[in-house]
Amino acid sequence: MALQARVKITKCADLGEGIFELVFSCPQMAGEARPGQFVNVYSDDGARLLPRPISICEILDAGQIRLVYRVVGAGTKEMSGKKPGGELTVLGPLGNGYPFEGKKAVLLGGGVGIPPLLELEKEIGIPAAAFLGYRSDKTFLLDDFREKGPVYVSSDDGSIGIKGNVITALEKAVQDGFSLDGAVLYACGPGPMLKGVKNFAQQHGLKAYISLEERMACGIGACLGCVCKTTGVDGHSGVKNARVCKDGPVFDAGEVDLS
Amino acid sequence: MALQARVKITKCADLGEGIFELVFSCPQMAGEARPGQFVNVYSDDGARLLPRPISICEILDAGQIRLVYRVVGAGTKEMSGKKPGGELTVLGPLGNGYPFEGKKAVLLGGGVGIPPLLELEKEIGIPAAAFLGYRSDKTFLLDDFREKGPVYVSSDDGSIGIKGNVITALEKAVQDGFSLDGAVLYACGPGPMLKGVKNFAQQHGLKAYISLEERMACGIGACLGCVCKTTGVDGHSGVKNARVCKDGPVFDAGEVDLS
Amino acid sequence: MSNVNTEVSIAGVTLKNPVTVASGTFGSGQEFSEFVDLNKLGAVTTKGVAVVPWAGNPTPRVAETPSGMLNAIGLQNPGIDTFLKRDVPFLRKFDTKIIVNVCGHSEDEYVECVKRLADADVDLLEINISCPNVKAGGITFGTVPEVAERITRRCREVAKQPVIMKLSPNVTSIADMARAVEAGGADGISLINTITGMKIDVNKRKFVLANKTGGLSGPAIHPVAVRMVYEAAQAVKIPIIGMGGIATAEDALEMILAGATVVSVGTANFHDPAASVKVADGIREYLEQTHTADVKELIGAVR
Amino acid sequence: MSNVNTEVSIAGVTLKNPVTVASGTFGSGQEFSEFVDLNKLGAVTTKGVAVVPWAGNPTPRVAETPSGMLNAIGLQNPGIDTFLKRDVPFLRKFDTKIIVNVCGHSEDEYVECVKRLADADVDLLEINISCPNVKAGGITFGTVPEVAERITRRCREVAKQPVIMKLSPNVTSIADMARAVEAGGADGISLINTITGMKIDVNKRKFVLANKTGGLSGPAIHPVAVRMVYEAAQAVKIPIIGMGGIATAEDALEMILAGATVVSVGTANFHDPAASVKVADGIREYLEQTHTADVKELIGAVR
Ligand SMILES: Cc1cc2nc3c(=O)[nH]c(=O)nc-3n(C[C@H](O)[C@H](O)[C@H](O)COP(=O)(O)OP(=O)(O)OC[C@H]3O[C@@H](n4cnc5c(N)ncnc54)[C@H](O)[C@@H]3O)c2cc1C
Ligand SMILES: Cc1cc2nc3c(=O)[nH]c(=O)nc-3n(C[C@H](O)[C@H](O)[C@H](O)COP(=O)(O)OP(=O)(O)OC[C@H]3O[C@@H](n4cnc5c(N)ncnc54)[C@H](O)[C@@H]3O)c2cc1C
Ligand SMILES: Cc1cc2nc3c(=O)[nH]c(=O)nc-3n(C[C@H](O)[C@H](O)[C@H](O)COP(=O)(O)O)c2cc1C
Ligand SMILES: Cc1cc2nc3c(=O)[nH]c(=O)nc-3n(C[C@H](O)[C@H](O)[C@H](O)COP(=O)(O)O)c2cc1C
Ligand code: FES
Ligand code: FES
Repeated sequence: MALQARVKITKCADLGEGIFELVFSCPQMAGEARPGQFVNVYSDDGARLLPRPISICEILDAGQIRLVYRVVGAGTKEMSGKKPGGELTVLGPLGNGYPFEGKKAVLLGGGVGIPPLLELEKEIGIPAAAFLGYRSDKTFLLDDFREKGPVYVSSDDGSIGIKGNVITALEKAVQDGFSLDGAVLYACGPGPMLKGVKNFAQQHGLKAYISLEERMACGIGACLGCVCKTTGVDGHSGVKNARVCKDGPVFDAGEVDLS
Repeated sequence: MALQARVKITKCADLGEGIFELVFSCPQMAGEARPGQFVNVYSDDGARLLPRPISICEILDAGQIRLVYRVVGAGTKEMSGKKPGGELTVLGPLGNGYPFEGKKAVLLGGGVGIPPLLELEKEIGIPAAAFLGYRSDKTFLLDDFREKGPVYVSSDDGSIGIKGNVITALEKAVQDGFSLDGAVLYACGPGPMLKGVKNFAQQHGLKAYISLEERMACGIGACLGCVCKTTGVDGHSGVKNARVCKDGPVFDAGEVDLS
Repeated sequence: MSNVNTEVSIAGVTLKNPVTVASGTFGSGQEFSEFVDLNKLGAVTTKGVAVVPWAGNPTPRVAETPSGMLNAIGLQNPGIDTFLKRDVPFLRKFDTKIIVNVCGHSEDEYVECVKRLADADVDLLEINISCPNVKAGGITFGTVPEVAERITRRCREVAKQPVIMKLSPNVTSIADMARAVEAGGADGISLINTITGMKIDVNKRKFVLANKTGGLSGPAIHPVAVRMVYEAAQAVKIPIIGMGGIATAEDALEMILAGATVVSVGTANFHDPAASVKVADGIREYLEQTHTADVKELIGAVR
Repeated sequence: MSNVNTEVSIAGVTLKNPVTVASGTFGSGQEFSEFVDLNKLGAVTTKGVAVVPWAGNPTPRVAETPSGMLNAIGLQNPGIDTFLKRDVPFLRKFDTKIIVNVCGHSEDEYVECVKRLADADVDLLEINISCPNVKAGGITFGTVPEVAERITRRCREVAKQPVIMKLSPNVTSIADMARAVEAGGADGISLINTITGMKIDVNKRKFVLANKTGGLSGPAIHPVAVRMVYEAAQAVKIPIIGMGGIATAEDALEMILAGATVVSVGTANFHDPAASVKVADGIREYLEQTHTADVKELIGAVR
């Protein structure tokens, strides 16, 4: 059961290059949260009504939830000005989260798609290969992943790791002998990257779970603001539209139409 | 010259019963301010656009301005949540202020009409009789006035001073021998009280300066939102309307139509 | 429970309190039932439903605006069959009235849908002739008095439940529209639907919504909604469901004082999923604090 | 100074940048000249003026609403004599164009006022046929296409300056109104004026404004204004002055991309007296940052 709560902020940090971290305490929410789910963050400014959906990056001890986000507009700007001890209105946990199939996991994260993969790797419990794509050598969360398993870094400008995106890095790794046997892909990142993941999975006959983004209003499946096209008729909608906030954000890549 | 500025708050205090004090630092504004003028306080919430006009209660050392206000709605509620070290957007000094005629001053303040009379008494430089009307014995600024001159207190419920308003107290004092010879009345308070002051002044052949309140948008005389009726055609408007924010808030009681 | 009476009656149907939710902002109640006790609402108004499933518009479908939002969902809905099978039985489990919002691409589609609802266990029909996103023959049904009157009459003829006509605010005279549907036999009026708006992304130099235009809702439009409810209440005798930007009990009370018998909480549900019940609770508190025995005393009390 | 061009031309008059202020929110510039350098504005648009002084409405005249405000000033003005003697000479001291907003209680009053301005040293006339607070014969001039066309034609006949017709948003079709005034010979269109709204004080159970209704302005209405500017731009060939809720350069750029040649900053002046010049500066910065050589490239660029 999701809940809306005014929560206490326990940590705020500037991770550099417009990326921030915010940790808040809400044992009930943290107790129910699963990797790949998200929370809605609400503004304290009465002029901004809609939620900012932010993925759960980590579920920490003592019922805390960690968010890692990029400042892109007024809402995330406001979040970045918060201080420990301050308060935040959040609704969560929302969405379905990543299904874990007990197989070899390959994590593919681009930009602010990286954060949710951290809790996923933690819950999988065994080291997973993480392909992380950044804009440049201004990285974030890199050490968190390195503590857990092998990491393959790429960057748009080539200033760190492989020049290109996570698909470039994955293809290179495969060439270099990285085995995809029995692997399931778990991806989160920008649209073009997710299309790349879907194609890659198809070509290699792999299962891929991808986490989508869409503009949201309710975040709980009621307004039909956030749909994505599906390949088959969706049970809830009666049309080929699934709700990213409720039926997703994680989808089997084969079941969504990214065209 | 008025200016709009983001100023530093130096003191905040809860004076009890919904009355609060806020002191901010702005040497330029403080340097130009006169008693009876006011400042516009702006909300930090994007949904609240219009200014909250608040009278200047005191001009303090080191370029500070003291405001004393009652929490009545969302805007003053927000102000009351501010902390020293925090910031506030203000525009001022605005309005004309009390003219000082070098005669014996009688100050008449009701409720949150009391604050502006404090700076007036300070600038007059000689002790003035202050008639202060409160709702009950929950008073504010009383000691500030007592330090400066004789104070006559009244309260709506009679729990302190004379039961009634400042006019009741003034009439009682006159009966008891308080001399009005050569006196000029300076009043600020709710509408009915100001009507009473105007009548009293007429009856006793006295000059009275009263400070009016009206809903404002610009605060600088441009929008014509805040007009009051005048007895003669007003030079600026070409009709019998003066602007409370610019031509006032202080008017010669004989020149405004309070009916 | 105190001794104030919050019951209101609209077109012969009694609601335990004057609060419902605005169509399209609450799904069919299922998702929100996790956050609010549906038994505490006077009624639940469901998302617009048509005779056949509609796919709606491409995304982005929503955008934030100052104290409001734009939506261009395009009336996506699973069609009347799924609605009757899944949503009505779900809602009937609660002690609340059911208001079914109906949409159509043509007059015949409206009539067809109303017919399909004739034997359904629902309390009121709300006919949305005002959606600014779906047009037929170039016009929006709800902006031409004659067309609105005709649809009303045709729906009324086949309906077994009272028919509430939902009006668009995108008209020169809301009073004329109100009179037209009253003349057509409407049992009540709902207003306002969204005001057509647009947002442009100046960095991408593109419309923010895939549909270019969308409907503006939320607190931003509340003053317009109050005015239109007032104007409609002066123009007709039938009861009014008032909506548009209601986020607090105070907002709802404004609408009631202006002439609404029932109020709907819409966009506010997106900011606070418990908003509807908070509004209902707040109305009760206001009655108690102001020693008002019956909420009905407030309807249209400001003139 | 950089090498981007911010000049625009409207009805043959060249403005150094596309930014003016909305009539009634800036007086005649005098009061605001303490806070902004009027030389930095493309034009100053003055408060509506009539042939004789108007007293306007009783107070309260203004009320705050979510991200907006209501006003019912009732077009108080000192009359054309005082205006010509006091305000025109004041504004002429600055290097900025003068747009005079004209109002009237009857068609003849409009025509009379335009005649009185014929020999005045002002650049453009903006004819406000849209004020929702003042009516003649029960209608607002600006909601009936035939009436709007006729007033336009009559003003055009006697005017020595280009005539911009200012439209009301309280209509079913803004495109029809735009076409009507274009047919009447308008040299340009201004939109939007305020949207009629109402606020009720639930504690006092009274209207907040003495006039009951007032005009809604401010960021709340910006999405509606952008949509109407877009629709008008698609409907007519004459240039558009766009306004409604512009508070930032981004808001102004939205309006320009939707089809406005000039933009007006209104209610935002009340929140920040320097808003108009900040908008002008922000447009220049945007041009520089996006390597756009000429602001004219942006006019109506999103379609
Ligand atoms: C399921 C999900 C999980 C997300 N997780 C993260 C995360 O972990 N870290 C992170 O940095 N970002 C994440 N995002 C993106 C994040 O929601 C946006 O960056 C954020 O909403 C921008 O808000 P703003 O006010 O700063 O920007 P503005 O552009 O001012 O926002 C205006 C409106 O658009 C919406 N919006 C803007 N960008 C997006 C977007 N990309 N997706 C959805 N809505 C958007 C906002 O919510 C708001 O309603 C996630 C998005 C989704 C849908
Ligand atoms: C010249 C002047 C000087 C004032 N000085 C003081 C003072 O020293 N101390 C003090 O406590 N109060 C003073 N007031 C009253 C003060 O402005 C209001 O109490 C305050 O604006 C209320 O804001 P709010 O957001 O809390 O209330 P809300 O009712 O939520 O405000 C809504 C809107 O109405 C306006 N408004 C509400 N009440 C008033 C009012 N009485 N006068 C003008 N506008 C109002 C607000 O500014 C705002 O725009 C003064 C008013 C004026 C005109
Ligand atoms: C996301 C969304 C979907 C909507 N869908 C419908 C609908 O299906 N049928 C309808 O009549 N109105 C629909 N509306 C309009 C609302 O019912 C309501 O009239 C409007 O939003 C104004 O109320 P509000 O400001 O409280 O949201 C929708 C509004 C929103 C925001
Ligand atoms: C206080 C006030 C006074 C106004 N007076 C006039 C006027 O005299 N003539 C006119 O054409 N429009 C008048 N308007 C409308 C504005 O010029 C503008 O069209 C409207 O406010 C929308 O712009 P905004 O949202 O930026 O304020 C007035 C608006 C306000 C808020
Ligand atoms: S955001 Fe409302 S259904 Fe997804
Ligand atoms: S508030 Fe604008 S003239 Fe006084």
